[in-house]
Amino acid sequence: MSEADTLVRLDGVTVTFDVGRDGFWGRHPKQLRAVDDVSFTIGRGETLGLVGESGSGKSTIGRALLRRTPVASGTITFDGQDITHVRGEPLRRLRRHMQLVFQDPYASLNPRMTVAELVSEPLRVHGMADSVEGARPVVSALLERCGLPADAADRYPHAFSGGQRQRVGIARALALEPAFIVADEPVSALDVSIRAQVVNLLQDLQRERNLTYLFIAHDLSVVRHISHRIAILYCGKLVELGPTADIYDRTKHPYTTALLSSVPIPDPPLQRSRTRIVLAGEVPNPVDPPPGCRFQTRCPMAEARCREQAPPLEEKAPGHWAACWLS
Amino acid sequence: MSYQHPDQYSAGRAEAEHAEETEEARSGRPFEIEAATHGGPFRELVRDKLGMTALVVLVVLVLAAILAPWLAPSDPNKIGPRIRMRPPVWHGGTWSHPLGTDWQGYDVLSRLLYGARTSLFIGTVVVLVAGTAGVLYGLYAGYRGGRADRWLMGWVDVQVSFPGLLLAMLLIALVGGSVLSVTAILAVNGWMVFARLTRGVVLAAKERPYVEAAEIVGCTPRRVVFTHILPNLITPLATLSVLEFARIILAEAALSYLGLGIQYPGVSWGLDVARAQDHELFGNQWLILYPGILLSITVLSANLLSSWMRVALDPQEREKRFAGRAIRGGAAAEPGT
Amino acid sequence: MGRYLLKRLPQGMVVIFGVTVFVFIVTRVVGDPVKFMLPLSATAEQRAAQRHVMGLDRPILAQFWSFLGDVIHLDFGTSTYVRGKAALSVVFDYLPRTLQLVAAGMVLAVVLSIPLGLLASRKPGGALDRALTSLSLVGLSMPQFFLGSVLVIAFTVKLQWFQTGVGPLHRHLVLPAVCLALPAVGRLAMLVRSSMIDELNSQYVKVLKAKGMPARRILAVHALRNAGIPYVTLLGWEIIRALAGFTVVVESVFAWPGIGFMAKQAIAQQDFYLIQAIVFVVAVMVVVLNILIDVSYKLLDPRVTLR
Amino acid sequence: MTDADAPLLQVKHLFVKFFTRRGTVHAVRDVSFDIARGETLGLVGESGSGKSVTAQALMGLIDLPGRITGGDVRWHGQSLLEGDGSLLRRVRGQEIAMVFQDPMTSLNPLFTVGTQIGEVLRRHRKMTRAAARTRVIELLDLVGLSNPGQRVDQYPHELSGGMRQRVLIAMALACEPQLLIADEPTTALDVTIQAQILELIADLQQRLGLAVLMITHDLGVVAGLCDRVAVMYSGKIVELATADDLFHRPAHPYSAGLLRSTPRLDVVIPRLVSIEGSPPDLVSPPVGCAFAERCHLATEECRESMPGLHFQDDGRKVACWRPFEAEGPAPVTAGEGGR
Amino acid sequence: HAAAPATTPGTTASAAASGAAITVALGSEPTSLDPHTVDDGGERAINDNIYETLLTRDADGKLQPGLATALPTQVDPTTWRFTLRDGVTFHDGTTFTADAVVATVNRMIRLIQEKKTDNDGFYSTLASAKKVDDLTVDIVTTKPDGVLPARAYWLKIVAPGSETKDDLSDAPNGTGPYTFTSRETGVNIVLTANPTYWGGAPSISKVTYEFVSEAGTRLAGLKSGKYDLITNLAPNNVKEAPAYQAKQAQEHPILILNADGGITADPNVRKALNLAVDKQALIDGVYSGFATIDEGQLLSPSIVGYNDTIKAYPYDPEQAKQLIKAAGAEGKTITLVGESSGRWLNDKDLLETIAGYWQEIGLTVDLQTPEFGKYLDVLFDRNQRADAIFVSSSNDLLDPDRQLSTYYQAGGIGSSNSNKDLAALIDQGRQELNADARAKVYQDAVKMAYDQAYFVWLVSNQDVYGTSTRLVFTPRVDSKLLVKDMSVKA
Ligand SMILES: Nc1ncnc2c1ncn2[C@@H]1O[C@H](COP(=O)(O)OP(=O)(O)OP(=O)(O)O)[C@@H](O)[C@H]1O
Ligand SMILES: Nc1ncnc2c1ncn2[C@@H]1O[C@H](COP(=O)(O)OP(=O)(O)OP(=O)(O)O)[C@@H](O)[C@H]1O
Ligand SMILES: [Mg+2]
Ligand SMILES: [Mg+2]
Repeated sequence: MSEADTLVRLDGVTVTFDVGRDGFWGRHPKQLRAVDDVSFTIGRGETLGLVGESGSGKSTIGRALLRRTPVASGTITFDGQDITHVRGEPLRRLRRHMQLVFQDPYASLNPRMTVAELVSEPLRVHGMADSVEGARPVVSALLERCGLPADAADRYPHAFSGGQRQRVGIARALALEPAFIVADEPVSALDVSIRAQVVNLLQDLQRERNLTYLFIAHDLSVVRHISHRIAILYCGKLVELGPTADIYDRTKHPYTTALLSSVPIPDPPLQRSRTRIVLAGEVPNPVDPPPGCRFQTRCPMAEARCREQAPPLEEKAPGHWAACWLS
Repeated sequence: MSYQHPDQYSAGRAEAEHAEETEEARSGRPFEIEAATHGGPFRELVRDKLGMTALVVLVVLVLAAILAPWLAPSDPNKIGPRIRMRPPVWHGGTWSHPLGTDWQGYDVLSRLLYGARTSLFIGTVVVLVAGTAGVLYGLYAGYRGGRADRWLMGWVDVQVSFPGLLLAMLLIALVGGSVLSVTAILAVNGWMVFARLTRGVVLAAKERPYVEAAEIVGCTPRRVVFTHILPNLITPLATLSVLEFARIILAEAALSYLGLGIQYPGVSWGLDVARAQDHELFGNQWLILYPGILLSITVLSANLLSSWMRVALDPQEREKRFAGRAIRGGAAAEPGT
Repeated sequence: MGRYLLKRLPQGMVVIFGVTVFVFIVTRVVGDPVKFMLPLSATAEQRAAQRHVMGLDRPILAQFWSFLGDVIHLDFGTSTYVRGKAALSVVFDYLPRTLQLVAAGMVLAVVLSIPLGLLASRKPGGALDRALTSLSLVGLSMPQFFLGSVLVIAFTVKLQWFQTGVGPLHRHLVLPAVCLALPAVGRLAMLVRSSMIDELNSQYVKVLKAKGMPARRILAVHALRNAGIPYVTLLGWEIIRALAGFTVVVESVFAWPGIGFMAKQAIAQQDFYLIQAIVFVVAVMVVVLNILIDVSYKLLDPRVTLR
Repeated sequence: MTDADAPLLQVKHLFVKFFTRRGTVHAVRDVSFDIARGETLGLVGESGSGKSVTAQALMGLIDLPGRITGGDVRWHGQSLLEGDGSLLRRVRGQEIAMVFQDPMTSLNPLFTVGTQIGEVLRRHRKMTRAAARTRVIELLDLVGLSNPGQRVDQYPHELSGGMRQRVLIAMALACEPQLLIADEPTTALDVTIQAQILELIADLQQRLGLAVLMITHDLGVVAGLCDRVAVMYSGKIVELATADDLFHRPAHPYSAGLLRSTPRLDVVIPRLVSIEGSPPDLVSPPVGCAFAERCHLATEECRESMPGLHFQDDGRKVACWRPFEAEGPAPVTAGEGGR
Repeated sequence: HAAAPATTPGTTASAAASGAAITVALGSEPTSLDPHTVDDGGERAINDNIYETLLTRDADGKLQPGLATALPTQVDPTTWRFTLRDGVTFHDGTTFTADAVVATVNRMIRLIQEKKTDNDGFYSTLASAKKVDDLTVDIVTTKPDGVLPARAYWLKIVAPGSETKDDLSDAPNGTGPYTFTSRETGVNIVLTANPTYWGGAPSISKVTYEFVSEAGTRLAGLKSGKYDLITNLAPNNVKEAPAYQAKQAQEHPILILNADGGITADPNVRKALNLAVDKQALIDGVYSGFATIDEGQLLSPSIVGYNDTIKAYPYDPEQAKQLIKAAGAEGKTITLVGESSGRWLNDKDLLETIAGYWQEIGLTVDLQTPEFGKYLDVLFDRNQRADAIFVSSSNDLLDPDRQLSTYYQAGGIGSSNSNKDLAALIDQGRQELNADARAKVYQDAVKMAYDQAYFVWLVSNQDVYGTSTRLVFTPRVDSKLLVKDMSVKA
């Protein structure tokens, strides 16, 4: 991918959180490396799927990208501009170009505002409309595009179903015509029958507006469906990154393999006959990660080297990166 | 659901305010059609007889306090050397002193009315002053977060640990007891709860996805605080204010009772209980009972009102109440299979 | 734990120091004990001389430094009201009776509030619940001094079952303890009720039922213990409230000579050495109680780490 | 006096209602099914369709504002709902056990997991404290917790979600029940942990001859585990079939839609098919078929009268006026495609 | 009509029970039991039974021998000679001799010099004491002091050796009829009869004093039989007590008017303020009859200098109104300052009533009742005299000097006039040793103040005691509670 086509770039991004202290007198601050030295790029019009177990740092990466969480080290570049330390007014202006779609369609809409107020708010705070009324035409167009009924504008969010609310959330994110959208598990809270509606909408919008997505999910089936490339995260570390097809068909990391085999397939004969790799144990605590490769405690193939030294993320095949000594 | 009807627009808004809690409580299950026709908080109040009574009592008291100069048969401090201990009307007294007079010839009704004035005035002003101060403090601490928050709330912890009543007594003894000094001292003593509550709500609200959404959309911090966070405060603040109002009234009365609060020519129920207790513990105890009972009723009403508010403004509580009623009311007796 | 203490102890010190300095400032700047010490007919010169003897004519800062020096040695000066006695020892003369009163009141509050709360929570919204809830509300809405007056009128003046002042505890301690306890009973019982209702509606109780646990065990072992955590906090607060102020009212109404009673006298007499000592002792108790509440939290709830 | 011929569990015309301010929620409407010994029945359906309520009704766990307003639940032929409830009390935790959706709040935070598992044994098996402890350690080992000797004395908050779910399963299995009701036991968990738990349940089922009622909205979970599947939609069972039949050839348009809208890991389709609209409000469920509004096959008849749950030729039961007319799952085109 | 029954039925002579124990409820706890350092009612009530003085007074206030066998004789204008009683011993066994008197006087002088006593006002003229022989002692004053016999009635004699001690509170040791037994701070003090008392062992063998600040609590205790004697029974509650005793006391509530400034600078206004108050109504209303009119002077009839030609200003609101109008003071505001802690019997009621009366004659009254401390600030403020300050003056020594020099004499703490003639008269009275001449001087002074209406004289309330039906007790004019004079009916 050429530099010009790159919209978002992360270079060695590490995010840490202070989580309490250790010792009787608490002299040792405990740090949680939620994201550890993660690098990747996203091209214009591309969807990068970000997959990992709960607590692996997916949302944290999204938040770091949106400059919601301070980065301990590394740089974030957006549209050729280093935004790692942008704050205040410039950050506010930057918001026009990058938006977020939330996981929870119930909690992410202020219940005290009508849909029109909600969707027009970005326009108003950026001076692109002077009032709710002034923004009406734009709002109506957005709502229609997102498949909401015409009378939706004057209703409150709680009068909508989950899928409809998620559409409101998407309309709101689109109001500023951003180039980049972080979609943090946008369909996890939705029912299967509704999930497809939203996924389709996101895909259609991407095509129409040449949007770039960071699509965060833990449902590999959906990710496969929507992503051009996929990044797999394990305990704050990027373990594999590559084109969707490669990830599924030419897996380079044992964790990805296990993950794929854990996803049940709704086809009884097939599912019964599949060989599943059931991992033992639990995801390690990121406050106190194991030495060496973080996956070694559960990896069925772990060797001595894995326990001593963390494998670097290497390009194992063109465009296909993995962090494993064994591939 | 529709909000077309203009009258129901505001009701819908009130409903909307609480919708989020409901849903959170139900682990994100849609709670779609909360019809405005099922009534908002006020519908609930009408159902809640105690809450309604409390509200009526408070309204009557407030009116009586405001209108005291016109309602009172005489100046509460007008001495009546020749009309001491007149009985109330129903014991052969006259209408010029409906509740009779005390040993000083003071008109009992007038003193009660003016006492209400003092109590309600101090209660209201202290809640307003302490509430405003506390809310601003809490907003600042909560929204700034970090070190500022730790220091500011550290101070709140410290001041909360002060023996407030004792220090209030001391201060009043030193500066003298008047409506002004009592109000000021109680306000200085009473803002911390508001600060704590506000900060708590702000911290919680800051974590709400919709607040984050507002920030991501590019709202200024000001707008985030005032448009998105502050409305969350309305319900808990309203409830707390009424509770604090009750507590302040009690505190004023206690101080005045101890002789370290309102003093002549001020009129206060607490002071009158003390006066009457000094004077009539063995004789006409009704002089002790009148102001005491009125004080209790006022505080009780405020407490009832706040507990009603808690229920009425909290959809979950409302739901619980409804369920109890419905089951008792035999709603369950519907045909089954 | 250590870090917790590291945080709480200095904070407690700040409280104690802050209160002490506050009292110093308001009393020395505004007050003058000499006025009270000498008879009304004493002349201005006599008063000035007395002030000089007591060092009250020195610059306020000088007074403050020597005051601090004394406070560090727990020397709050000599009471001017209780002549010739160290202020702190006067407080310790009166403190046991306050502790007696608070202990009796709180034991009563606990003994009454738990069964009342449990009874009310059995059928939320039922007749018994409504009756008990209303009763609790009335209890906590009645001003303590008025409640006290009513108790005195009923049981001392009319029935003459109990007496005010000090004397044999069964005749003298009952009323003030009841008076101190009742509002607390109201608040505590309401808390027991609401937390029991919450606990009984919680998911783990559903699981317990599904496990086939008998209702009695669910109530008495599981729910009650969970409800105990907020209860202990509120009880701690009640004790603090009592110590930090409400005993003044109750002790005054019932002429029970504890530190609250003494505080009222000391304030009326502007005996600021004594006030200083009382406020100091109260502040220490409040700080200690606050720490105890936190520690009991830790004991009751394994999830809590004190930090 | 158990009826030897009767199925293990029979649910007959169960109705459950919730009395809320906005109206009566008809959460479960005329639900009937059986579970045979050792059988696994899957109960699927979208959120709010009444799966959990059904499960809880079986155990007599419906609390205010809910009420079972009709129907019966029979255990070995005997009614669990009628009578003085002594049968229910005996059966709960001993013969029927339940694992809940949310492992995070299902344990009392103040007691060690050992105590909480042990109390089941002490109650139903009258074990001594020491005996119970030994057995608890065995159970924890059985559900695959590492270091069970140490885990017994830990508090719930010291365990991760997956571990807690195992603890809950251990608790359910403590008295070797005949039926395990698992209400979305893996929804809150990660896929790799979900795989562990499902493996565990399958394994235990084989070893202990358990019957399982597996509630989930994940069709994949059902596919791997269940003999038969009941599909619920707005409080009703709309289709009850063997797993193979259902997945191969869904009879009800909702079942079909559900299958078609579920993206599959092994199949790439250019565009997902979705069911437009959302389920009806259960306060005022439609007179006709609840799915009619979202069903592209719906006719006047569908909207006006409710189809009953009827046997089809192949032995399954479907509640639809036009069964088998909907398109089945998208054709499987293995390998890559789309993106 | 104000005179209350002196005794209640049933208290007349029936046989006294010997060895009885009684309990007395006092309004305030002694802050110290040192007989010299403090000056408070609680201390006196107890120490009057433990210690004795050279002279005493009878129940009506006449000076009587005490530890001295007779009234003192004057050796020279500044030296008074006392002959002492023989065979008296202190509780610790020490014999009472002239040494004790010398020790007492020296201790007091030292305490005054070292500012360790509140009683300096009483004894500022003491110069020394000289032992003449074991039973004769001379007390020397710094200047001629007509008040010395009265002072000798006040000064409690302590044992030799006490003069070097700063605090005698912990081990009271007197010659009196009762010995100190125990004390529980905040609760009680117990005294037991001294079997070897020179005046004969008292009939009540044990007295327990309890301290109850609330009048209602005292009364409740009396009613329940817990107490035999309570002080300061509220006049309106006398009917509640099983029995009660009232006695005209030495308490004189007055209003000090500022003669040097403000609207009260006009003598006619001051007169009007006097005329406006219905004293009889005060007696009936505020004191339920237990008070007498103060006849325009601070002195009780039993005191030297009482001028029986002066009669209280009558209640004449009409004349008062005219005077106010004439003075152009109509509608003007007059500040009246009292205090709020209820230090003096029914003081707040009294003030509120007076404010009412003054309002009726066309003034606006700004009645202020601050905390006692604030009140004292007003009282002590020499530069800014308030228009009217309420004070209640108690005459402990039963001698006019202290009252008049404090309240009448210009420059006195409680005076608001600058009348030099009046001041001169009072100075003259203090040094006059001839009793008749002294009385005359004071009578003139009192008259002068009356004519100028420097005060509003009100009413003088009575001490009202509640007693059990079994206690035989006669209150004294000096308010002392001498248990040896009480008895319990069998
Ligand atoms: N504000 C914070 N303070 C402390 N720790 C945090 C904070 N935010 C996240 N973490 C921790 O960082 C780690 C990564 O969290 P993150 O939310 O990015 O995970 P995730 O992959 O999005 O998980 P999920 O699938 O549950 O959303 C977790 O261990 C989490 O506990
Ligand atoms: N306590 C309650 N009060 C009111 N309504 C309730 C209550 N519990 C459940 N319901 C209603 O009953 C219906 C069925 O709920 P149930 O919990 O069985 O759904 P579910 O199929 O288990 O969904 P999920 O997949 O979200 O767990 C829903 O419409 C829900 O709103
Ligand atoms: Mg996340
Ligand atoms: Mg469920």
